[in-house]
Amino acid sequence: MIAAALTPDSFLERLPVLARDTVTGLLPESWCWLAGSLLEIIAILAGFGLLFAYLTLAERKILGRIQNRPGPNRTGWFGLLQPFADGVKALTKEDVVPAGADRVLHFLAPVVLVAVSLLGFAVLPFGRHLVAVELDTAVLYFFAAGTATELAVFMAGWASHNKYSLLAAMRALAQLISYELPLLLSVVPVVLVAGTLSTTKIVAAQGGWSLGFVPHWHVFTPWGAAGFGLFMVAALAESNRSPFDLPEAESELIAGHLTEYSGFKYALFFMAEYFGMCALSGMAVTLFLGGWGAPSALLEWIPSYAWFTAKLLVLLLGFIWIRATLPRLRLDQLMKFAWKFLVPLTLLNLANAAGWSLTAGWTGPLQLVRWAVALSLVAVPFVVLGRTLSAGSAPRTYRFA
Amino acid sequence: MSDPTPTNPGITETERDELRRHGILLTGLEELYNWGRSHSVWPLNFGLACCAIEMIAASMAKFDIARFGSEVFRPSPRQADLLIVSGTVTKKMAPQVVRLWNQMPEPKYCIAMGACAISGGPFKQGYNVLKGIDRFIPVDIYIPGCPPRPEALLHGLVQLQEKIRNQAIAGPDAPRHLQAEGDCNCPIPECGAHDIEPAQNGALWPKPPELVRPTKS
Amino acid sequence: MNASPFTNPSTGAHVRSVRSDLPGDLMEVSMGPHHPSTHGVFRMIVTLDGETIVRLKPVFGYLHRNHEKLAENTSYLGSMPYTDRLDYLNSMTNNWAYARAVEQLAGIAVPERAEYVRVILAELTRLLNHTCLAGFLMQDCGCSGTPLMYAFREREKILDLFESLSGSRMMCNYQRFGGCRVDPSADWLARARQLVEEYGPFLDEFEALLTGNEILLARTQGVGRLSAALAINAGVTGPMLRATGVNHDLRKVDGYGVYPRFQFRIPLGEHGDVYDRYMIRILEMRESLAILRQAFAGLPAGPIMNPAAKLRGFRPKVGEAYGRIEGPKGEIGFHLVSDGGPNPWRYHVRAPSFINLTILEDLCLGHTVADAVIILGSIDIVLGEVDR
Amino acid sequence: METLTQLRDRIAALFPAADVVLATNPSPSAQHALRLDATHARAIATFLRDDPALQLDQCTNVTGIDWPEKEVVDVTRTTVPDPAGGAPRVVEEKTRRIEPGRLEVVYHLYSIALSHGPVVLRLVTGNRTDAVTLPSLTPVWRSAEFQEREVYDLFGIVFEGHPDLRRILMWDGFKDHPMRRDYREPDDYEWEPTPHGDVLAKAKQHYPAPAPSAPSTP
Repeated sequence: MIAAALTPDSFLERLPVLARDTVTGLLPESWCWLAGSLLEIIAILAGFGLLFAYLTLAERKILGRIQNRPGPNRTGWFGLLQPFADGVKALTKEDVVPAGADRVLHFLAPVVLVAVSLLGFAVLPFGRHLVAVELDTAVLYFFAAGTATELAVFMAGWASHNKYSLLAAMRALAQLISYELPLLLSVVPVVLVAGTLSTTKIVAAQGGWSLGFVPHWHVFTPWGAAGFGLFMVAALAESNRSPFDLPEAESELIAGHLTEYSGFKYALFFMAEYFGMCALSGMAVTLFLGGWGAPSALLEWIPSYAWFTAKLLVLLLGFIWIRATLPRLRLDQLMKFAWKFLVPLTLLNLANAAGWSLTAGWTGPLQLVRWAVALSLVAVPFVVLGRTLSAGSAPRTYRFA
Repeated sequence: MSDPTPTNPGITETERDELRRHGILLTGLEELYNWGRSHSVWPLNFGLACCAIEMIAASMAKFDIARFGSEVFRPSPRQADLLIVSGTVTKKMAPQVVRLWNQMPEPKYCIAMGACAISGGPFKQGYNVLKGIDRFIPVDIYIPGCPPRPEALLHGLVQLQEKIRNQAIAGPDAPRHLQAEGDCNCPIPECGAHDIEPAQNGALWPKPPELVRPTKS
Repeated sequence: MNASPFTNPSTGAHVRSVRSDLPGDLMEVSMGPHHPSTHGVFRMIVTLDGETIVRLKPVFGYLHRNHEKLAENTSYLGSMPYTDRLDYLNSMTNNWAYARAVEQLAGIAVPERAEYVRVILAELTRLLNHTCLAGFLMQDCGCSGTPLMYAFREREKILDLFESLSGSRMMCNYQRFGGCRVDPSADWLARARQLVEEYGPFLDEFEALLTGNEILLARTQGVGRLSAALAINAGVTGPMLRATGVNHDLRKVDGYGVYPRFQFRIPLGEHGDVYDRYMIRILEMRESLAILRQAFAGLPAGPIMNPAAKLRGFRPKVGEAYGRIEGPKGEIGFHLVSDGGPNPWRYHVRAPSFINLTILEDLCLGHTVADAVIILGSIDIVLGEVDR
Repeated sequence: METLTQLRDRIAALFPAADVVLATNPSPSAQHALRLDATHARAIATFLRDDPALQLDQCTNVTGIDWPEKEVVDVTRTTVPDPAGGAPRVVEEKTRRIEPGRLEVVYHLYSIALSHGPVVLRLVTGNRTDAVTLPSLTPVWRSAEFQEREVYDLFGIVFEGHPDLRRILMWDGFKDHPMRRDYREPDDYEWEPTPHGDVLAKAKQHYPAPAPSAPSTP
């Protein structure tokens, strides 16, 4: 009985789908599609809305712990109601539009940003049966939608009629152009190896285990590990997170493109940033970390969406941890890093992945050769390019008088 | 003699507390609104002088203003709720402080931190020192000290939260921004040839009457 | 930028238009007096070509609270609390500089124990200042508070010592003409000694977190270079001068107090950039720890105040004196002119941060806004002292 | 380093037209000064900076001092022999004269290269109203740039040859020079219940003395 309940296709696994079917089953046939889509939208909005709320709290708490202090703990139990207090406050706060601002664009920018950053969730497979829109070109769609976020940042910066915002907008555009390329190029190897642009099929391609406990996730191949790293770095930049948070750069540009936003519009920007973070992390999970797949056959009885959530949270923790630790880059260094380091590495990684898939048939000692070549193709360029990039800057020794 | 302001006939305070003890939360719009804004007071990242260091210290590990949900020091006045006037306001700086106050969206609060912000403090006799920021903007909480300890600032913040929680959102005691004819902006003084003009905001700080000095008789 | 929204401010927005006398597509940005990284109410009017600075004019005076005028209207002793509020991070060294100027003016001798206590407090203050500076500099570089939190954690420990000695955390008002106000107890000295022993490991931790960080190296090395010749001519003092390689430390040059009795080294930079200024301060802290250990070991018994020194009704003879010491930020000096009255006729503060700012524009030209912020941070200004 | 007297003589030999006075400082600090005349000040300053024996490469401190017009009483004592043949009498003769007001700038020079100092330079204006121009030493020492601006702002001394002489601490539209002794600050001072010293004096200026019929409040 228990074994039957814990098969990969158990009741627990199909619970969300069953819930949807129960609701849509009550409706006439012609309404089913509409109601189903609506339900999915509501589920995504509610789920990620709640995740956003607690991510802000988690960020404040984790930052606090890293900095030897407790963090918010007075609002509700352990500060659990803090995000809702902030929400109530933001909702009721006066909305200020500067006198010289472009009112339409000023209003549109946060709306567009949230809308666009939500689009990506449509194609993410959250579980075995949980994908809102089954697209053959899902990866392409995801990145096309994601690109528009920086455009919204530019809109915000331009419409605010504020010099700091304008500078932030210029930075955002420069960053967009620089980091869209490595972000996309780091994904191409996955598409190449999996042979599909569909996210569900990419996840399916990572199913199964070697020796029963090493999953076939892309991150466990040399090119996949490199691709994952490159993707995460570019994702940090895409979601304007530290150390690439140049458009918002608090110590330089006040609050950058957000300088003139108050109340709920500001909260929307905040929300969009976290949505972007979640979407990119979700994509990284899908492409490199085996999506909803369990890490071991023994753990398959845990529903797939739980695995997806767990992996997502680990990546988000990484985002927060990096924010607590690193200083910010300068704009020219940011671009240098993108063009002279990330782009060459992603291109080499593409070749590496191509070689990997061509030599898929090699066995025995040849398998070792295959691994050695692939690993050196990752490590050698990394070291060489890294050395060139940081040439001239090293810790110094000092003389004393 | 009937009470001019009838209490809410539905439920009394003791009954509500009784219910709360049993795990039933009853709340109204007013309470929710006040709860939200009192637990999410984001200060402006704005330091003037010595007190600013203690303000920073209050946000640091040992004192941690984050416990009260206030560690989000926003650099832009548009997103801030609380202006902590932390230090001496000079006459050259006064127009900028008032401008920052005007740039903050309602509901907004002001804490005058330290003797200088309250009255000019030890520098009161200075020609370029404003004798108290309350001459230009409405102050909610005064924190004495030179500089006040970080604990004093935290106490001030808790007092402010309490003040917000107990605010009625309708009627004559309603906050400034909820009153029909409330003007939330303060006129910005200008730096003139010898002094700032005007020397005070007449609506907030009526010129004290001509005092007659007491004499020893 | 002719089509920018700034050329035609039809409404009453506070954004000023691009100035007509600026050639090409330049934009003028006013950074401050309210800006997260100007360390108070400092203001820079920056002219930008893209993000590159082509002109930078500092604007002072937003914290000009008439320190000198007040001091001329109060007694010599009455100015001592005001000196606390000059550079409000380092009240102990400000006190000492002022006390030294008055002691020179009136020829007051200081007991040996008081000189040792002054050295101990001055070096603790130097630790405090440099630690805070490192934290603030990292904040300017874009860290989300972590280094600053670590720095302030240590600062609190030093402040606790100051508080138990003088009664106040920041505004100590501790030095007097001819000695110190109270004698530190044996318990206090034991606590101070323990703090010094714990400070080395903290510095190691701090450096492990930051000094070798690739991003920090990239951000700070080669940024804001200052040549030794310009630094000397522009009156730059303190760690900023030593970062350019000039061996000039008043503790060695003037040998005031009991500093000649201690063995310590002066770290010298060679590039004069932001990284050197940061590292010189870190290294100076380690030297301060060495001085502190020697001072604890050599602290003699004896009176803390010169019994002949007069505090109330103090009227020095006609004359003037310029007294200076090596403060954490540079040479802090007081110029006093006495006309024989109870108040100084002229009281002037030679504020290191104010004069170190002279070359701010030279350092920032050709760099970006992001660099200007950390260059300003590395100069280490406190507005109470800049504007006085 | 040579003594200030030797230095004065050397300057006098190099700049025969210059008027260099040794201003002694009676206080225990014994930081004596050289008072230069305005016309040669910059040339002498350049000499002090570049002379290999002095190398006063750092101008640490620049201050202004205001000396308003004041009445001085000179006491001359003459010994008058007693006509009666007794002990000679000392007769004190008091003469009053008005010392004209002036503004003074003080420069403290040190040498980093040779580790000596300070050499104090003083420049004096003609009066406090119209002849307040002095040569700027900013071309010689860059460190004087902001400090001379400050002296200009607070004392009203105009420095000729300063690259950017604007107000620095007070705002641009400000008209007074607040560090001058006769500066009257704006009347925004309210009476305090515990007046002492200056506060009491100010309160007396600002508020009328009680009318005789007014009942005095305790």
